[in-house]
Amino acid sequence: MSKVMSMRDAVAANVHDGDVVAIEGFTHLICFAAGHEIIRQRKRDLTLARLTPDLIYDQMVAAGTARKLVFSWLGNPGVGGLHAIRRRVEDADPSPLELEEYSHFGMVGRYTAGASNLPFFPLRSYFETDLPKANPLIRPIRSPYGEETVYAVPPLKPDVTVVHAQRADAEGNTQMWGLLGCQKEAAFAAERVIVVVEELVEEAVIRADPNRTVIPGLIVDAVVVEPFGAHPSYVQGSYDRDNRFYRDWDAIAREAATTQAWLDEWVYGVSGRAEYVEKLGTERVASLRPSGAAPSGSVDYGVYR
Amino acid sequence: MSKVMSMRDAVAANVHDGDVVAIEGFTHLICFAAGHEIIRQRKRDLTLARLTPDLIYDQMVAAGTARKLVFSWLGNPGVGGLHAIRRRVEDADPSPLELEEYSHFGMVGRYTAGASNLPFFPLRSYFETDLPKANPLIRPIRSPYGEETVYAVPPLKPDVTVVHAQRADAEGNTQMWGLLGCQKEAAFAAERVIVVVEELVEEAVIRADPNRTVIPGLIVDAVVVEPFGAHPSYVQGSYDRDNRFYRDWDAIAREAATTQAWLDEWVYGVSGRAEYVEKLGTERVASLRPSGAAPSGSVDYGVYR
Amino acid sequence: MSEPRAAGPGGGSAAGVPGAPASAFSKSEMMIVAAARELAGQRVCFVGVGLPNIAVNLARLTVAPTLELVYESGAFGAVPARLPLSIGDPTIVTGATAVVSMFELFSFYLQGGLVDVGFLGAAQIDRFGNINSTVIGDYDHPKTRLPGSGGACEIAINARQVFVIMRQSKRSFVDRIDFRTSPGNLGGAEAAARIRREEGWLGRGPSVVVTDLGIYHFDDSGEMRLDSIHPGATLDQIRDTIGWDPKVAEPLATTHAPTPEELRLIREELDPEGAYTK
Amino acid sequence: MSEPRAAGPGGGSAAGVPGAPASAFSKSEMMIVAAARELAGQRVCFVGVGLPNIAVNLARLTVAPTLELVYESGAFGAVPARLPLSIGDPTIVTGATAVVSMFELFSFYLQGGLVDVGFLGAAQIDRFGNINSTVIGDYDHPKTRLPGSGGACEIAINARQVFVIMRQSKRSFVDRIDFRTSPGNLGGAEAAARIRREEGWLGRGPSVVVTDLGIYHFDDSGEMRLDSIHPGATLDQIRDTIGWDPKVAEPLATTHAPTPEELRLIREELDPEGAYTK
Repeated sequence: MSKVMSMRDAVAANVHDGDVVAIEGFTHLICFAAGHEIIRQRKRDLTLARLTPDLIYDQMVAAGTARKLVFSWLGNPGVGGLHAIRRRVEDADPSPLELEEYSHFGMVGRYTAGASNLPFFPLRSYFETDLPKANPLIRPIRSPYGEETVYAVPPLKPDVTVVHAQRADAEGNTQMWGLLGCQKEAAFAAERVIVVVEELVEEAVIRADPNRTVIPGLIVDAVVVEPFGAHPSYVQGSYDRDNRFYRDWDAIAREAATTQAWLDEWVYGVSGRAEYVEKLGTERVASLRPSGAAPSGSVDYGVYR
Repeated sequence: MSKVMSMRDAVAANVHDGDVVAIEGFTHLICFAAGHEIIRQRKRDLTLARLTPDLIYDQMVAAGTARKLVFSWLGNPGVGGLHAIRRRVEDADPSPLELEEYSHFGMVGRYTAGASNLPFFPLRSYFETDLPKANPLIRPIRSPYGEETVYAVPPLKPDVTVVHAQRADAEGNTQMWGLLGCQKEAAFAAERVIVVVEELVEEAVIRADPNRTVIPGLIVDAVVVEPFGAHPSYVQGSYDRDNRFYRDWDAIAREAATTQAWLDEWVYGVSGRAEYVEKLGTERVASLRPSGAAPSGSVDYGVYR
Repeated sequence: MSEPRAAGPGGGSAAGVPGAPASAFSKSEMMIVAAARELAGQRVCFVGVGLPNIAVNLARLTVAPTLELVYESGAFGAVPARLPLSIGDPTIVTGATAVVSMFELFSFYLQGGLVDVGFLGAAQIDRFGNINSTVIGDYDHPKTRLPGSGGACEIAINARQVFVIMRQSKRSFVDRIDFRTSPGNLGGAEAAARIRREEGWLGRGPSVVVTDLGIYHFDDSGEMRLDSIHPGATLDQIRDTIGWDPKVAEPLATTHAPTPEELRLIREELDPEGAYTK
Repeated sequence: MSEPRAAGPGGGSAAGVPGAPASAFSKSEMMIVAAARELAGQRVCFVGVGLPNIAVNLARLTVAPTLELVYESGAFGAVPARLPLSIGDPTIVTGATAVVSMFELFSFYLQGGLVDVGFLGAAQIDRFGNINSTVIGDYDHPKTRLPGSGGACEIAINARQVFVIMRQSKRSFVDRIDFRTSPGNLGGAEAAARIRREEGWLGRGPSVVVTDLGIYHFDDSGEMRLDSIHPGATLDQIRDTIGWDPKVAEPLATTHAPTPEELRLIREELDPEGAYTK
C-alpha cells in the first residue's frame, strides 16, 4: 500500500495543534522542509522535542508554533545561541516558552523507553548535578542488586515523529546511512511517523540490503519525496551541511524583525520545498554537492532455496 | 596493530579455566571452531553463556569443559533436545550441571546491561510466571513514575566473548550482515573479545562502509581467520546451515559413548578447523554454498573536503 | 513420532466447502492448516520454532498474503524461499524488509506493541491457556528438561494475542502444569484481566489453541472451549487426550478439511521431506 | 570576539625547544596547541563541539597519531578531511571506522567505559572543576540561557578523565557556578572520591584545564593549580581573570610556544578561515 503523499497532505493529516512533535536528526538529516510546512500551516501550541533544537526549532518557535521545548542542547553548533528561543526564554518576548531539559543520553533514553514501552530508562548520569533539581522528572532509582542507585528518565512518546532519510519504498521501509542519531528510537516511540526522503525506491532496493533498513514501513504513516528537504542540514552522500547558512542565521535571528522578514521570504513566501530550492539557486545547490563519490561497496546475502 | 593470530593462540591467551565464556550468535555465525579448540585445550570449569546453547555447548558440555550454563533456550532447533546436557541435568551423568535460566529478552537485556555498565536492565517479562522463583536473580523493580512494577535482570559480563563474522581488518574492526543476534552487546560486555572471520580484509574495506561495522577493533583482543569456522552453523552469503548435521547430532548425542566417539574423531582427532574442513570433504562443503548471489548494492557516502 | 496419514473415517467439509476426505490427510496436516486459517486478517505475526513456523508460512501463501513474519532471530518481513528448519536460517534474511538486532526486535517490535499474534508451541497447557515449556517434574530435579522460555514468556505478555499450536495428550493437556513459563488466563479471565491491566501488559492473552483434534477458543471465564472438531476426530478422542473435562461449544462445528491446494503447498512446497507432518 | 595576534612581550621556548615568539601567535592558538599536547599518549577521546574539536584534531596530526576520535553524533575512528564546524558533519563519517546510533555511542562506548578522555568546553568553572554550561543567573529566570548539558553531564561522569578547554575571565572562572551541569571534584578531592566510588562512576574527574593564559592540573585537595603559564601571559593577568585566589605551582613552568608546524597545521589545514583562532 503506497503511503506516498505531498508534504502538505502529510503535515495536515498527521500534525495537530497541541501535539508533541519530534523532528529528529543529530545535525544530519534534519527535515527543515517539514518544519517549514508546519509553520505555513500555522500549527499552534506544539511541544517540540529534539536533542538539539537547532535552527529548525528556532524558526518554528519564532513563527509561533510552539509553547514548549523538550531538549538537551540548545544552540547553533559551532556558531552560538538560538536567538529567537532565547528571546522567549530570557525576556518572555513575545511570550514565555516552557523548557523541559535533559542531557543527550537522557533524551536518547527517553525515546528508547518510549519505543520499548518501558515505564523508565536507567542511566549513569546526573549524579551530583543540578539537572534533577531543574527537572524533577529526572529521578533516582535503586538497583535491585546491591545498594547502587542510578538515575531514570521517563518515556517520551511523540504524537508524531518526522524523519528524513536517503531513501524509502512507497510503504515507508526506510534506509539511511551516515550519522543515525536517535531517529529509529524516536520513530518507534511515536504514535505517527512521517518519513521524508531524497529518493523513492522500489521495494526490491530495500530488500536487497535488509540490514540497512532503519525504520520499517509498519510504523510509517506518510512517505514524502522531498529532494533537498534537509537543507541547510545535510544528507550523507547527497549534499553537504550549509555552514554558511548556519552562520548567516546568527545575524538574521538576533532581531525579531529580521527573523520575521526571513520567515516571510523563505517560508511563507514559497509554496513548498521545490520553490525554496529554486529560490536557493542552482549555484548554491551545486556548491553543496560532495566533491566525489565514496561508495560503500556491495556485500552478498546469497540465495538460499 | 595487527591482532591476527591462530585459533590455538587466541584461545590459549584468552580462555582460562573457570572463565565465563560466551560464544554468541543466534543460529547464525556460531563459532564452532572456537568451541572445538576450547575442547582440545581441555579448559575446565567454564560457565558457558548463550541464549541458545545449541550443539556447540552440547559438545563442550559432553567434553567436560563446563560446570554451568547461563541460557534462555536449551535445544536443537527444529530437531529436539540436547542430550549430553540433558544427561547431566536430569541424571547428573557424569556429574551435575548448574543452570541459570532467563528468557531470550532477559539474556539480551543482561548483555546490554553488561555492555552499558548498568547495574540492571528493566523489561516487561516474567509477570505471573515461575521463572523468578526458579531464578532469584530475576527481580521486580518499581518505576519511579507511578505505581508500575516491571522486572529486572542483572548485567552479564563474560570474561571472554567469541564472535564469528564475515570479515574484519587486522585490528579487529568487524562487519557482519544477516542475523545479528546479540553479538554486539555480548562483545561490548566482555572483558576480552575473540573475533573469528571468514575473511581478513584491508582497513579500507571497513572504512568504505562504516555503518556496517558491528564491533570496533577497540574492544577486540584477537582476530582469527578461520574459513568455514561456523559449520554446522552458517554464514550469510557464504555457506548454508548444515541441517543434516543438526539432525545427525540427535542420534550421535543420545548415548555418551557415541558422543565421545564423535568428539574423538571430529575434535580431538583433528588439529584445527582446516583439517576438519578437509575431513568434511569438498562435496559436503560445496553442497552448502548458496545457489546464487544476492548483492546488497552499494551506497554513496560522498567525499567531503 | 510417525503418524499414519489415514486418520479415521468420514470427515470432509462442514459447510459445503470442498475439502479432502479425512483419509487423505494426516492429523498434523489438519492441525497446520487449521492454525494457518486462524491467521486470516492478521498483520504481524511473531514466529516460533517448530509447528508455528510451518503454519505461519502456510498462512502467508493462503489466507494472509500480507502477513508480516517476525522471527525472534531478528528478521522482519521475511519471505523465506524454503521452509526453514530453524527460526534462524539464511533464507529468512535474503529478501527480508529489515534485519535487526535481537535487542531491537524484542524492545521495539515485541515489547513496543507491534506484534499482533505471537504463535507458540508448548509441552504442557492448562485449561486457562497457561503454558509450560520448561520442565516436566520438579524444577530442581526434573524428569524431563525441556528447552525453556526462549522468547515465549515475553511473547505471551507483549503480543496482542497468543495462538497456541500443539498435539493433544493427557501428558500435554493437564489439569496443573508443572511450571508456568508463559502466562495465559492465569486462574480465570476476571483475575487475568485485572492483573494484565495493573501490570500494564499489552497482550490480551491466548485466543486460540489448535491441536491435532480440534480448535479451541477461550470463553468468558477464560477457559478453553472446543469450538470445532477436526474431521475424523471424535469427542471421545478429545476427552481421552485432555486432563480435565473440556467445555464443548453447542453446536460444535466441524473443521473444514484441508483443501487440495493447502495440502499441495504443505507437501510440495513447505515440507517436502515431511519433517513437520510425519 | 577578535583578539590581536601579538599577545605580549617575550615568550618563546621554556626549555630550549624551538617555538615561535609570543608575538607570532594568538592566545587562542596557544590554548589550542597546549590542549592538543595534553592528549599525548591517550587512546580514545570524546570530542565536544567548539574548541575541543580543533584541539583534538590538532593532536591527531601531532602528538597523538593513534588517537581515536569519538563524536557524540555517533562516529568512531573518524578521519575528518577538513575541520568540521559542527560535531555532526559528513566529513567525520566518510572513512570512519564505525558509525553507530547515539544509543550505542552513549551506552556502550561512553557509559561502558571505553572513553579515556572527555574533552569539554564550559561557560563557568569553579576551583574544583565543576562546570556550568546551562544558565547564567537563576535557572527559572536566567540572565543568559546557555546551550545546556548536551552530553557533557554523562561525559564528566563516565569518561575516565576530563579535559577542559576555555578562555579565562572573571565571568567564567568563578567562585561559585550558577548551575552544576557537569560534576568535577565537587567540594574537594576526598569527598569526590568517596562519592564517585559509592555511586559507581567510572570517571576519575577533571585532570586538566587549558586556558588562553595557562595550564592547570588538580592538586591532592582536588583544587585547580596553575602548573604552566603561557609565554606572554603574566601572573597578574592570571589573577585578574580568576574569581578566586588561584594556587600556583612552584616552580611555575612556562608553556612551550607553538612550533611552526603546529601553527602551520592550525592556520593552513585545520582552520584557514580563523573560525576558532580569531
